[in-house]
Parts: sequence; structure tokens; C-alpha cells
Amino acid sequence: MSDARKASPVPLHQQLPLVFERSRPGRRASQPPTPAEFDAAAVLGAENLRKEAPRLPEVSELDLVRHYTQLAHRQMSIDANIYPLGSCTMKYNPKVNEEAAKLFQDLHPYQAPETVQGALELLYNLQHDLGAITGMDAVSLQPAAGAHGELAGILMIRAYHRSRGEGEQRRVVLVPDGAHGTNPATAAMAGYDVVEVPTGPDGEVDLEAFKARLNDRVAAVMLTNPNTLGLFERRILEIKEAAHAVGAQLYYDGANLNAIVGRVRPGDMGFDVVHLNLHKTFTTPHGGGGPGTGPVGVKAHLAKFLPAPIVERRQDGQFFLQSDIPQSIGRMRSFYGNFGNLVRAYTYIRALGLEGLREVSGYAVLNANYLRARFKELGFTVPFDRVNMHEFVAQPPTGLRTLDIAKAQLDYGMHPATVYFPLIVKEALMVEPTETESLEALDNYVDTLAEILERSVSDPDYLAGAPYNTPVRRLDEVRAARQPVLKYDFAGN
Amino acid sequence: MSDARKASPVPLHQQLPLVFERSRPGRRASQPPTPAEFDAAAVLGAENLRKEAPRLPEVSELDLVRHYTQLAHRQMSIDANIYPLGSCTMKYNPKVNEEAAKLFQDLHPYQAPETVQGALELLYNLQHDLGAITGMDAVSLQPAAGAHGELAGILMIRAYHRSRGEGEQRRVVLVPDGAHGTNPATAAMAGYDVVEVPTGPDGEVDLEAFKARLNDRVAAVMLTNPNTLGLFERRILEIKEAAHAVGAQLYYDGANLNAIVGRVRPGDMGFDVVHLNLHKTFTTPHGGGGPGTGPVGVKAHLAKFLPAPIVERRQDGQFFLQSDIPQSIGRMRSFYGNFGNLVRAYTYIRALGLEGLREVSGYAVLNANYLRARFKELGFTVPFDRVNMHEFVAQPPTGLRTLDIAKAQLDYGMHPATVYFPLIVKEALMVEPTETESLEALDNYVDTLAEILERSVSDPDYLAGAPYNTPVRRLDEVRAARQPVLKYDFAGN
Amino acid sequence: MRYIPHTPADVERALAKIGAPSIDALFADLPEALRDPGIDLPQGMDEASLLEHLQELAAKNVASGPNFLGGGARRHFTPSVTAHLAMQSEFVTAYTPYQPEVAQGLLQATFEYQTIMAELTGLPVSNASMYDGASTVAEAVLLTIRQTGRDRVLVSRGVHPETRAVIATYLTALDAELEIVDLDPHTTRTPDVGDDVACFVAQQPNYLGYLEDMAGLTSAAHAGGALMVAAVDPLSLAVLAAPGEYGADIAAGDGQTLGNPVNFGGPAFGFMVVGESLIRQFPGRLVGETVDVDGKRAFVLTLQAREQHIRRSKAKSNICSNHQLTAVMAAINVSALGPQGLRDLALGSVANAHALAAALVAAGYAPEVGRRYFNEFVLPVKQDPALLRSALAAHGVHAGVAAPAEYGFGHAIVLSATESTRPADIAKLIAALNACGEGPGSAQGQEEAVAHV
Amino acid sequence: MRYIPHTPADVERALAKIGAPSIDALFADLPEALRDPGIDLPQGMDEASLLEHLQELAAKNVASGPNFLGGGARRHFTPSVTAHLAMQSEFVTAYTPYQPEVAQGLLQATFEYQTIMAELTGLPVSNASMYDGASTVAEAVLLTIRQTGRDRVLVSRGVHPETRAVIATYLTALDAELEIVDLDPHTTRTPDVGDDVACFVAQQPNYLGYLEDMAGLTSAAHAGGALMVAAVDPLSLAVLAAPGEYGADIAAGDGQTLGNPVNFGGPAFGFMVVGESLIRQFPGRLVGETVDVDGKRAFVLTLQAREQHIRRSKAKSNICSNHQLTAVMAAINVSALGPQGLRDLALGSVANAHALAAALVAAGYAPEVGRRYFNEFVLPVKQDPALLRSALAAHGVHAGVAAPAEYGFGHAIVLSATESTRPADIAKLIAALNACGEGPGSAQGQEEAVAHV
Ligand SMILES: Cc1ncc(COP(=O)(O)O)c(C=O)c1O
Ligand SMILES: Cc1ncc(COP(=O)(O)O)c(C=O)c1O
Repeated sequence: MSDARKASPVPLHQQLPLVFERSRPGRRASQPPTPAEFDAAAVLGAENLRKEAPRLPEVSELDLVRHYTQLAHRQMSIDANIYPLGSCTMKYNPKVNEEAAKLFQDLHPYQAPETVQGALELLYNLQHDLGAITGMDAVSLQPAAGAHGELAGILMIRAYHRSRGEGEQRRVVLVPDGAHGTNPATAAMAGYDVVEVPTGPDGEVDLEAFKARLNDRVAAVMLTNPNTLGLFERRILEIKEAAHAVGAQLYYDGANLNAIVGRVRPGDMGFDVVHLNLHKTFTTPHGGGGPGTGPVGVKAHLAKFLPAPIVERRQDGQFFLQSDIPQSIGRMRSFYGNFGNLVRAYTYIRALGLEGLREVSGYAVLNANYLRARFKELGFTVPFDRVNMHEFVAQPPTGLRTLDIAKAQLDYGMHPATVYFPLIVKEALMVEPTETESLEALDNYVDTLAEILERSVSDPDYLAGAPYNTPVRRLDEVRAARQPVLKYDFAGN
Repeated sequence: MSDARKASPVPLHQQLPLVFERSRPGRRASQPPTPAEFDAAAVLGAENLRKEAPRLPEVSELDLVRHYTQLAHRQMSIDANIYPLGSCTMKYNPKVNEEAAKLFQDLHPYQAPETVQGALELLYNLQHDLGAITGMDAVSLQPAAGAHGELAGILMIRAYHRSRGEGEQRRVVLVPDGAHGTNPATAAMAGYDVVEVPTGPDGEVDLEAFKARLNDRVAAVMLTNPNTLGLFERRILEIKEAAHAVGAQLYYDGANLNAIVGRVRPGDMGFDVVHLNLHKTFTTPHGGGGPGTGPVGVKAHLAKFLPAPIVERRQDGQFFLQSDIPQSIGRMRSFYGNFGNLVRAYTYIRALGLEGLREVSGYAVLNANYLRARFKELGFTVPFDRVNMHEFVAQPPTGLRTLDIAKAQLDYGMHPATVYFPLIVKEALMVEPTETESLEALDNYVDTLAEILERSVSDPDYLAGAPYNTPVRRLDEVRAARQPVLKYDFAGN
Repeated sequence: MRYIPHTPADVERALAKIGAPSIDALFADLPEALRDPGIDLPQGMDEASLLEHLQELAAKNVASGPNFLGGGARRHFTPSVTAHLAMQSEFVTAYTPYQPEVAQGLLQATFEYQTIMAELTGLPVSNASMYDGASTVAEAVLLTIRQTGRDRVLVSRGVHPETRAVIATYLTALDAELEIVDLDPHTTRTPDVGDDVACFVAQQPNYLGYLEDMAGLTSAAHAGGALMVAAVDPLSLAVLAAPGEYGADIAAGDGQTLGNPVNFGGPAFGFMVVGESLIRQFPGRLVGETVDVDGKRAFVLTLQAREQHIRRSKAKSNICSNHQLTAVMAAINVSALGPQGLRDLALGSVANAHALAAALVAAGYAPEVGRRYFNEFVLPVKQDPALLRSALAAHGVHAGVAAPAEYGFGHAIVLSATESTRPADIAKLIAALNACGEGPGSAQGQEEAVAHV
Repeated sequence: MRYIPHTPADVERALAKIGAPSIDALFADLPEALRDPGIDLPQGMDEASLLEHLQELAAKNVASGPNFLGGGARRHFTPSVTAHLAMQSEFVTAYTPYQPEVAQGLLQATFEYQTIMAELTGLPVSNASMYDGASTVAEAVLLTIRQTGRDRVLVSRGVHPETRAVIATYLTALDAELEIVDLDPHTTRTPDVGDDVACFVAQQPNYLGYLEDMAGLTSAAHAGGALMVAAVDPLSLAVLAAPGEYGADIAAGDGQTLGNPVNFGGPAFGFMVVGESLIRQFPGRLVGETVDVDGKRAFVLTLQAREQHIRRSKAKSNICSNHQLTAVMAAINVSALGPQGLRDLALGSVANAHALAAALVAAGYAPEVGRRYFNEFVLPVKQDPALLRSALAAHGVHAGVAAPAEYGFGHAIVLSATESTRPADIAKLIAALNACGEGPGSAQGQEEAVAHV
């Protein structure tokens, strides 16, 4: 490579100005309808008006378009990159879902029910479909994300125990040590003490330890199955028996439903409550962190506690929002849920049908096991090495750090796996390819890893410095936390 | 920079497979309605069926999305990059135009007129607006691009002369030596001999030379004003007098209308025919080469030759397609023109109104003159240095090649100017910033050029090797032409 | 439809590598008795049939027509460029930016979002977004309980009933007491804030549309050592005093009015902006500025020790996914509008609401306009709001958000205007009201006949 | 609206640098007397008003309802992913790829397009696209004249009347003679091709929908030393013999059926694919494969010496802008469908057209189905096709492309089906025909009353 090449800019490496730095007084992109002139101080009261105008960006429409187009070019995404984040189910988000969502986007939530019958019918159908898929008796579509669904679910369990006079007595929620952080956080938010259940040598809940923690002070047991190691909890029916025997409710974190959808149902396994992440199994986009959607399904004995409203159908075929649920835990949010995403998920479910959904789990598990086999060939360790479900957890060859490998992958335009989770495996690399990746894409991913491992041998400094050619390189995260700069400093510029 | 960095891949530099190379037998993205089973050979005749199946790509929807998203990331565009191509008017294409176009996209061209009154009204209004803007009496929206409009225009002039019995006599079209290639090509395609008119020392048509070539064998004079040097032909009225005096028709190539729109009209300058590039002045997107749209406007004496159909309005207010134009030159294409783009252009015109259009030319000319001043400061030569219109032509500082500078700009994420055009200026660099670029964007552009010039001094090899960090570097264009490979070689892979 | 790339040859190759005889064999761990239950789902569809089904559902809705619905969501003008930019695939299909080197796009956009929210609210620290407005206000309440160690919560009745309901839900599990502070009847009575009160929550403009004396209410809260939570419509902040200006400790609310589609209620996003002193108790993601190893400015998720993935049961909230995309959409929209455009939207809404009220008065109606209001106000009506809403819908007009009985106006609705409300819309509403028997002098429901528009 | 970024300060700064007193002063070269004429244009609009105006226009159209319109444009199923990918900003707002280093996106996509068209047509060299099908066939005719030096052109009457009209327009300026070869009445009579004939143009399926003996016609053309131009519907080539298979020299036509919206007639794109021997005379852009200085595969516009910007009056055509984006859209769509999907569309259209014909026969109509047809066929009718089309439209059915008098069927229409035509659509058409007085036994127009669907 010539020196000139080294010194030449890589277009994507240019530091982009902030939209505030592009701002010039008086510039504007869009022009809304011009308001009638009036004296705001007189009408609204001078005391109610703001003193300092907000310093908002003033840019032209072209500036705006360039800004956000260039930002998009500095962002990995499923649509451009393989993205096998474990626990996140980064599968393809079908474009037809987006078309479907647009059909409903101008409906106001407080329209007369006569003018939103189609929207209500869709919600009604989706309540049904999710109930059928999970084997639960009733569903609320209200929660805005998985964690929000968890909170709704645990609050329902709480209401249930209270309704039976056991509210005071049951103060504990059992959570496996490998659980996602939202599980213990939810339990705590719902006022419970969290007790961890250790993982046994086979990567599943340690049944003895579990039973030892189980008593009539336990309100709920939160599980995901397959668990965060990607392993199916084979003793699930025993777990269920034991939990129910002491009167505890069994909570299913549906984040991993992609592994089993269409094949086995949480309801049939004995779970009393389930939340689903529609942004995982059901292809609503992740949007860089959200909005997701976290519907909850419950068995009949909990249905009366569901958050209101629920969509029901009258004798005459009309759909309506049932808000009259006297023992409901109440509202979890305004309106009826993230409707736009509910449309997307419904579109997906109806596109695939039962047969298609069953294929989803089949191919998701096939891909994950294929990748596990290939990772082992590269020298990765798989701590609990057996047929896994939709994901598996690996550790890098001795002496290598997961973080370094992940960073090196970025140079190849590939997104790393989830790193350092679950916490029970050191240097964990949690890989979930999903069913929408082709074998060639997986081979490519593994071949790249092989190249990275080789380079780490031939060039000892290589890994620690990676990535080299991403828009920015490794960040000073300590500085970000020690001297937090959380907004633009207008004065400084 | 570390060695590892040098050796690390830049994600965008990866060679992308062709969609055919991603193909696997049996894979598919979209699934159309399944046809009823039938024996195609029996119904269609075995002799009519193809023997060899076409080898079309077989990819999953995700593969397809990744492929075209990654291709998009390897493509400069107005939305991501400054793009000041002279003669091309690479201005911002408003997004509202796209929304407008979608409202009409499902109309079939052969629907009953009662079911397309809105579409016809839009065309009628646009015919009016373009006539008003150009000062012409009648407009056809049919031509599909500028060159197509030129052909329609010259064919109308031909029909006009024939209708006056001068068809045989008038065999020559005069075209300035600085004209765009489509002008002489069009004249030739319409059966005319092309005679070039030299440019005078002031960068305008050499009036004496022009008059010397003018006689009663001349059918038409094709001009663009401002001309391809970005200079307004100040003697336009004399040119018109002289041309009309010998019975020649004056043709206006509207590619440069952005310079004068709303301020002076070709019709008022004496032009008999004009074509417009709606993909230039009127913001319909260039689409990587098209589709454009090239409406033609004419003075009253030529209206009866316009290509059919034209939209007219009946007494009762109904709009209809008038195909009964006995002396029409005929059809230029199927249907009524590139309707989708006509909607976009109409949306733009109605958004701006007259005042807005007049601003367009004002700011386009302001930007171009600002840039000319700044180019001169850098040591560029401006061969005809005076107040220019929407663009100007420059030459690089002595010893430097235009091509090299252009290639170096690519590393900065900036698109170069039009290079080596017009042909009458050596090492020409034709710069048209348009009105939608901000002064900061222009300053940035010039500052980058300054940096490139500096580097060319400090590192003599720098320019010849540029670009260094684009997805691909300089191409072997000779090989492409000598051993043409114009499609994928299935056997070879 | 299916979105699976595997050919039969691929399946064979993968199974061979795994050493399994079939895909189904990979599911041997599943309890045999439970496998493949009869699941009641329809057959899959091809894309054309699917879209037809969705279009049929969509055709059973009516979104068009004059719209006077507010109540926390409104159909404001948003330029075409907003959705175009927000819905770029790279933003839509990205995950949370845990690998900042390849996520500068969303990280920078979020940092800009945080700055915009800080500017609008006059408070320094915005998180990256939460769910909706109601749950965000509830999270703000929890924050104040953590921060103050107190366990009483005062909430104005002027706060949206659904927001109050969500606060109640979030508080059930805590040993905290929720007390509603009444209106007088348009605006909030100054509460008596004792030293056990964690926070006072008031909404500006309030649910009925009237302007609260936020400075006065804030003083009252602070007098008792409580934190002040301002539940605000962020669009109104283009004009109205910023929470930071009147000393509120937390500003929270729903961002829909900054440029999200109404989406039948979601997704939009919740925002929360706080003073520096509350950062340690702050829920949600935060994006901060830093530099990379080459010294280049860059953005990264920061102060994560507050969050569930680090702190688990000790986290400040269980929130994980937020509403990033819709928040970024709002930031894009605000940038498209600029300060002038945002002001135009807000003032246009105010002007049209006042024009609507004047037209109602002229038509003999008695809207509650004796107090200052922003773009919504109460109209007492004769019939039950839900029935009236349906009756108006039958006349092609969307209006009739209820002012529930708790407000003491009897049957009453809240009317809302935006910058897009036109005189013709107002005329249609009045004609429809008349036709529904709401006209002055007409007995309830009796004149409900044909509209004479 | 305005799309201009300049603030007053910017204007001042720019004018100072230029040394001009005002923007208007920059226009001193314009003839003074002609400046600022009264231009009759309405005032500009804000975006909301603008979209309202466009929506009002759109509301005056009816796109929905069963659709039996063909005649060179059809509404085939296209998956949502097609428009999503084709309309990415980077493709939409790029110029012609004259700087290949930063235009590999469109160059590679175009190379793939060329390959797809070569595969479909069975001919080796596709250009990057032209305008529409009609003008492309006309350009093909010009090519044959240049190539052969001959000046007579034979065109089958089965070629779309508008295509024939465009050929005539393109030929007016040349000293070439255009001769129409008649049908028998469904398909083309074998022409007598003399040694002055440059080419013979036939269309498959022909304008009426019937299948031509393309092999036989090609032999006849070649027997006279003329070139054979096959005007083809590219979608039909998923099933029908490729022009290359029967020896045609040029395949040309309109690509709309490969996956462009109908767009009220445009833009779609024209395609032209030729044998190697015609490359030197080939109009339009060509993308070729090469390598960069590092040896990496790359794509570039090539063989440009044929084009106007290099050869000016000696160019093979004046074409400059082509229809790149819509061509790439088609390539994306074909890649989305794959060979199976494309076949499904074609065969589904055939099946439904035959079902339509059978239903018409069963209802007592007499469609012209004695000859093999693809997805269109002739239905003789009682009334003038244009009037019938309007009458059918009043019954909510789009049908009635005319088979003009030149075809000798009297009043007749061409009916078209696609893969999306449903039995219910067919029933509606027949009911509408009956209601319009077209039913067997009914006198023309007399029964035109209420549809009894
Ligand atoms: C196992 C598990 N549970 C819960 C969650 C939380 O879901 P959400 O982010 O939608 O709140 C996640 C998300 O990452 C998860 O992976
Ligand atoms: C001056 C001039 N004339 C004519 C044309 C041809 O227009 P089109 O490409 O639309 O055919 C161009 C386009 O570049 C041009 O710049």
C-alpha cells in the first residue's frame, strides 16, 4: 500500500458534525402551515411563556437528508450485515410488514369504535393467535416491551396471591443465575426479593438447589426455556410440579420462543404467565433499541387480573375495548399497546401460518447447531456441549479475549455475538444466527473468525488494536462515564 | 498507523458477490400466487415454449435485501454527497414529490377517462405551467428524456418546413461547438447535416461566424442559453433576428433553465421550440441515469405538429386525451410520457410557485459565482471569466490533470464536477453547485480541493494514484472496452 | 410465505455437520407428550393474499375527516422527509448500539435527541427514551421515591387519567401512597405538601387543556421538600415555559406530538429529562460523548451501572428495550421543523383552538373558556360522551374525548385543535354537533337526524 | 415551500466574495426588456396544502376494481421488497455512473440487469436500458437499417399500434419505407422478404394476445437477408421460447411487466438485447466488467464510442438519460421472484386468461379462442370499445382495450388476465358486460341498466 493511500481519507471515517453544528440561524427545512397572527402573551399569559427559546437545529432539507443518510451509513443493521446476537433474535424483518403497518398509522386511539373496527378485529385476532401459539387462555397486547410484559406478568401473579390472601406471605421470586437482567430487575420492581437458583453442571436449573429454595414464601419462578445457554430445560415438568406444589406461579420469559415456536407451548409445559417479545420471534424491527412489544398471556385463573383494556367481540360481531375488568392490575401504559408493531407481528404470523412457524424453530435450531459444530472446529469451547436450541454459548480459544475477537469482526462488516452474557460463563460469546441466515452466510462468518484467529497468532498486537477500519475505533468508555457529556455543549462551539 | 490497521479490511472495500453468485437452486425470496396446474405444452404449444430455462437468481429475501443494501452503500448520491456536476443540475430532490407520485402509481394507462380525471387534470395543469414558465404556446409531455424531447422538437421543425414546401431545401442544423452531444446527435437522427458554429473569444456564439453559416438551407439553430460555459448569450436577440430572417427555427435546449427560471423565458427570447429536462430544473430524481422526462413546448405556429396525444379540457370540464392532431409528427413513445415523474415535477412547481422558482435561479447563480471566485483563489483558471450563470468552467492549475483531481476528491466523499466537457475547453471542469447547497458545503468542497492541491505538491505520486480508499480504485477501462464482459459468465464460476 | 433460505441440500449438509438425522431430531429434549400440539392457527398466505387481508381490515377503519381528538395523541403535520429519514433500513433493523464502533449512526442521532429534549425542557439530562408517556411519568414517580426515600405521591387530577392509572399500577407493589389533588375546577389547587411527600406531579397543559400555574405548584412542592414532576406536551414547549425555567426537577411525557404517527396509540415514545442531581437514580439508556483511540469524537452508551443488564435486581428500572426509533424520528422531525416551525405548529394549534371556541360560542355553545387554555378545552354536552362520539363519527367528524365525571362538568368532552384545523372543519363539527342534538335549545338527542352541512 | 439554505448573512457573504451588489445584479446579461415577465403561475404552497391538492387530484381517479387491461402494461404482483430496495435514496438520487469508483452500486446492479435480460431473451448483449418499449423497438429498427444498409422495414400488424406509430415517427426523417404485414386474422402472414429489407418486426405474444410462429417468421426474415426483431413481453419469456432460441437478431420491448408500477403509462423501461455482431451499431449505455488497479473486480460504463457524448453527430443514437432506476427495479423484482416465481406469474396469467375465456364462453360470449393465446385474447363486442370501456368502468370494472378496426373484428376488445385475476373478478366482468348490454341475445346498449352481480 502506498503512503498516499494510508494518508488518504476513508470517506466513512470522516467525523460527522452534529446537527447542531450544521445549524445556521434562519435556515429551515420544512414549512408547516403559517399560524394566524395573535398576541401569545395576551392569550396564554406572559407568565406561562418560555423565556429562553430552545436552541433547536436550523438546517435546510438537503442538510437534514445528508445528515441522516450519512448517519445511516455509519450504522450496522440486519439489512446490511449478519448480526447473530444471542438472546436478541436478529432475524430478517419482512418488508411486507412495513407496508401493512402503514395502512393503519393515521388512526387516532380515541376514535369512535365504529370507525376502528378493522384495527380492533386485528387486535382480537392477534390476541387469539398469540394465545394459540403459547397455549395460554387470555392475552393482553398492552406491554411495550419484554421487560414491560414481565412487570405486567409479575404484578398479575402478585394480584393473584393477594386475592388468595397470600400476598404478604409470598415475598420471593426465584430466578436462575443465568437469567436475563430484566428478570431480577422486574421482580425487584414488583416489590419482591430475588433469590437466585444456580445452574447445574448440565447447564440447566439445578433441580436440587431449586427445590431447596422452593417454599410457600415463593410467589413466582421466572424461567426462559430454552434457557440463556440455549439449552432446553429437560426437567421442566418436574420444575413445574415442584413450583405448583408450593403454590408458586411459573413465569415464562418468551424471549427465546423462536427456538420452539410451533412445536411445544409454554402453556402446555405448565407456565401460568408468559410474555413474548414480538421484536424477536415475530419480526417486528428492533429499531436500534426499540420500540418493541411485550404481550402477556395467562392461564384462565389469572385472566381476571390482565391489564385493561382487552379487545372483545359482541354478539352482533362488533369489536370493542373491554375496560371493565374489576380485578385488573390496571393499566401498564396509555392506549392499547404498540399497535404499529402489533400489525407487523400479526402480518408475520398470518403470512407463515402454523406450518411456517414450525419451520422457523426448526431452521433456527438447525443453524445454531451447525454454527456450534463449526465454532468447535475453530477451537472455541462450548461449555455445555450438546444439541442446543436456537443459540449456544461459546468461549474463545485459550488466551484470547471475547471482546477483542468481537472488535476484530467489526472490520469485516460482521456483527459479533452477544458478549459477556450469560454471566455464568466466563468470556461468554452467545451466538444466535436465526433461521433467516443461509449456510453460506454462516460459513462466511466462521471463515472470518478463522482468519482473525490466524492473524492473532501471526501478529500479537493485532487483536488488542482492533477494529482498525470502522468509522470510529475503540472508544474511551471510562471517560464517557467519568466525565459524562450527555448533550451538545452550545457554548463550547 | 499500525501495520494491523493497514492490513485490516475496510468493510466497504469487500468485493460483493454478484446476485448470481449468491444464487442457490431452489432458494426463493418472494412467493407469488400459485397458478392452477395445467399442461403448458398443450395449451401454449410445445413449439412455443422455451427449451432452456433462464438462469435467474435464486436467493432468499434476506440475501436480496443485504445485496441491494450493500450495493446502495457503494453508491454516491445527492442524498449523501455533494454532487456538483455541471450541466446536470444535481439539486435536492424533495421527498414530498415521492409521496405525491405514489398516489397515482396504480393507474393503468388505458383506463376509461372517467376514472383518471385527476391524472388528466394534473397533466393539463402541468402543460399550462410549463408553457407559462417557458413562454411557449403549447406543450407535449410525452418525451421520455431531454434527448427525446430534442428529437421531437427537431422533427416538428422538419414537419413545419415540409408543410411550407421547404423540406427538401433545408438540410442543415447549426449547433455551437460547445453544445451537448445530444444536440448534434439529435439533428443527425432527424436526418439533418450538422454544421458547427464556433464559440467566440467571449465564450458566446461567434456572431459573424454564425451569420456566415446562416442561409436558407438552415432548418434550425439549436442553442442552450446560458450556454455550456455557463454564460448567458447576450446577443440572443440578434441571433434570433438573423435566424428568423433566413427562415430557420430556433431550438432551445432547456437543460440549463435552472439558471434563468422565473426571470426570462425562452419564448420571449424568440425560441420556437424548447425542451425541458424535468430531472434537472424540476427536481425529478436522476435515478442513476434515468428515467428523466423531456417535455417540449412550441410557439403557436408549431402546435399542430406536436406529438399526440395532448390533454385537453371539454366545455363540461372533463379532461380528455386529444389524439386527433392530423399534422402531428406522430407518437414519440407509448402512452403519455413518464407520468410518475410528471407528478413529481408538478408537485415541485406548485410547491414553489412563481416566487419560489425565481429564487431558484437567483440562488443557483449566486452559488455558482461564489464558487467561481473561490476556485480562482485556489489557482484554477476560469477561461471566460465574468459573472456566470448557474455553472462555470474552470481548468486546474498548470501541470495538473482534471481527471486526477476528480479522482482525489472521491476519497473525501465528494463528487467531482463534470470533467472534460465542454470539449472546447482543455481539461475542463464544469461546476454546477445548484441552489440547494449551502455556502458551508461549498466552502468544504473548496477547502478539500485546496488540501488536494497541497498534497499534490508535497507528494508527487499522490494524484496519479488517487483514489485510495473508495470501494474500488481506478479501473482498467481499456480492458473493459477491449475484452468486453457484458454479463455474468455462468460457466466460469 | 417463508423467510428461510435453506435448500434441501443445505439441510443435508448442516445435518451432516451436526451429526443429526433430521431437523426434528434436534428437538429430542422437548417433552415428548407435549410436542406438536394442535395449534389453532390459519394456514400461511402468499404475499398478495396477505396484503389483501390487511387491506380489508384497514378498509373497516375511517381515518379521514375533521379530527378534534387529543387526549395525549394528535395528528400534527409532519413533513414527508421525516418518515423517509427515520425509516431508513439501517436505523430500523439495528439492535441497541452495544458495539459503538459500528453504531455511530444511532448513537449520534440519540445524542442529538437528548440535546433536543434538554433544550425543550430546560433540564440538562435526557435519557435516550422510554416506552410511552404514561409509563414514563410512572417511572419518574418511582425515581422520586428512590431519591427522597419518601413514600407519598401527590398527583394532580389534571394529569391524564390513563397516566394516573399507570402510576397507580406501578405503585401497587411499593408501600407508597397515591393521593389525587383536585382541580378548582379547571386547574390544580395548590397542594399542601408534607415532608413525607416524594413528589408532586402536575400536567401542563392539563388533561382538560388548561394552563396550570406550574411555577406556583413547583414552589408548593419544593416547600415540602418534594420533587416536582412536570408532565408536559413537548410540542407545547416551543411556546410554554420550560420545566427547567419554573424549577421542575423532572420533565416527562409522551413524545408523539413531536412527529410520530398516531398509530392507534403506539408506538410513540416516552421522554424523561432530569437535573444533574438525579442522574444516579435515572432509569433508561444514556448516550454520552467520548473519543476513540485516535482521539476522534464518538458516542457511546454510558453510565450503564444504573441498568438491569449490569445491576440486575438493584437496577433503577427493569427497562431494556426503549423506544429509540420513534424518538429519533421525533428528533429528525424537530430538526426538519426547526425552532420556527415547531413554534408555528404550537401557535397554530393555539390559534385554531381559540377560533374553534369562538365559533362554538357564536353558534350558541358554552365551552369552558373562562380560563387560559392551550389547544384543548372542555365543552359541556348533553349526552354521554361515548355516545356523542359515535354519533359525530356517523356525521364524519372525529371528536368526543371524554372529560370524565370526576371533573365535575357533567357530560363533557375535550376538544382539540391543531395547526391543520381549518374553518371548514370547524363548521363541520358544529353542524355535526347540531345534527346530533347538541345545539343550543335542542333537547338531548332529539334532533339527531340528518346533518345540514 | 423552498429548498434553499441561504440565510441573509450567507447572501451577504457570497455577494461580498463575488463583488456584486445583489442577486438580481448577477443577471445583468439578460435582455432588460425581457426580464421578469408576468408568468401565470399560482402562489407556492406549504407542504400540507400541497399534499392536500395532490390528494384531491388522486381522489378523482379510480385505481381499484377488477382489472382486465393489458395492451402493453399490466398490474402484476410485485413483492413489497422490490420497491423498498429499488427506491433507496442512494439509487434514486445518483447520476449516471461516470465516476465508477463511487458508483459500483448501480454499475453492478446494471451488470446484473444486463445478465438477466440476456438470460430471458437468449441473446448475449443487453444494454443498460432505454426509454419505453415502443421507442426501443423503433431504435432497434434504426439499428437494422444502419447495420444492413437497407431501407425497407417490415412490421407485423400484430405489433402494438403505438409501437408501430413510434416506428413511423422515427422513420420519417430517414429515406426508409415502412410496410405493415397483415394478420390472418389472428397471427402474422409469412412475409415475402426481399433483399431491400433491413428487418422484420413481429411481436410475441402479439397485440391481440395470440402466439406467433416466431421461428417461421424469423426464417422468412433471414431468407431475405433481413434481421429479425422480436418485440417481446419479457415476463412471457419465463415460459415462451427465447428470441435467441428461434434465431432472432434483436429482442426489444417494454420491461414494465417485470415489476414496475403501471404509473399511468410511465416510467417503466425499454430493453434491447442483441447478438454480438450488432454491438458496434448498438445504441445505449453498456456496463462491462473489469478490474481496478488492485486487481479487484469492478464495473464500468464501456464501449462509449457509440454514444453521443463521444461521437456527437456520428453517434448510434442521441440517447443520453436512459431508464436505469426502473430497469434496476425490474432486476430486483426478478431476483426476488426467481425463475420459479417468474414462471408462476406467467403461467398464472395464462391459466387465468384461459379460465376467463372459458367463463365467457359459458356465459354465451364468443371470444376468439380458436388460436393459441397467452394471457390476452379478443372479445368481439357490440358497442364501440371506448364507450363500452366507460360503461364497464361505471360498473366498477376496468376493461376494454380496443382491438382497432384495422384488425377486422368489427367492434372488439382485448381482454387480459394476470396471476392475480380471481374467479370473483371474472364474475364481475361478465355481470358488467351483461349489464352493459353485451350479453348474448341482447341488443347493443339496450340492457345497460343495473348490474345484477
Ligand atoms: C431473555 C430475555 N428476557 C427479557 C428481555 C427483555 O426484553 P425487552 O428488551 O423487550 O424489554 C430480553 C431482551 O434482550 C431477553 O433476551
Ligand atoms: C445541455 C444538455 N442537453 C441535453 C441533455 C440530454 O438530456 P437527457 O439526458 O435527459 O436526454 C443534457 C443532459 O445531460 C444536457 O446537459
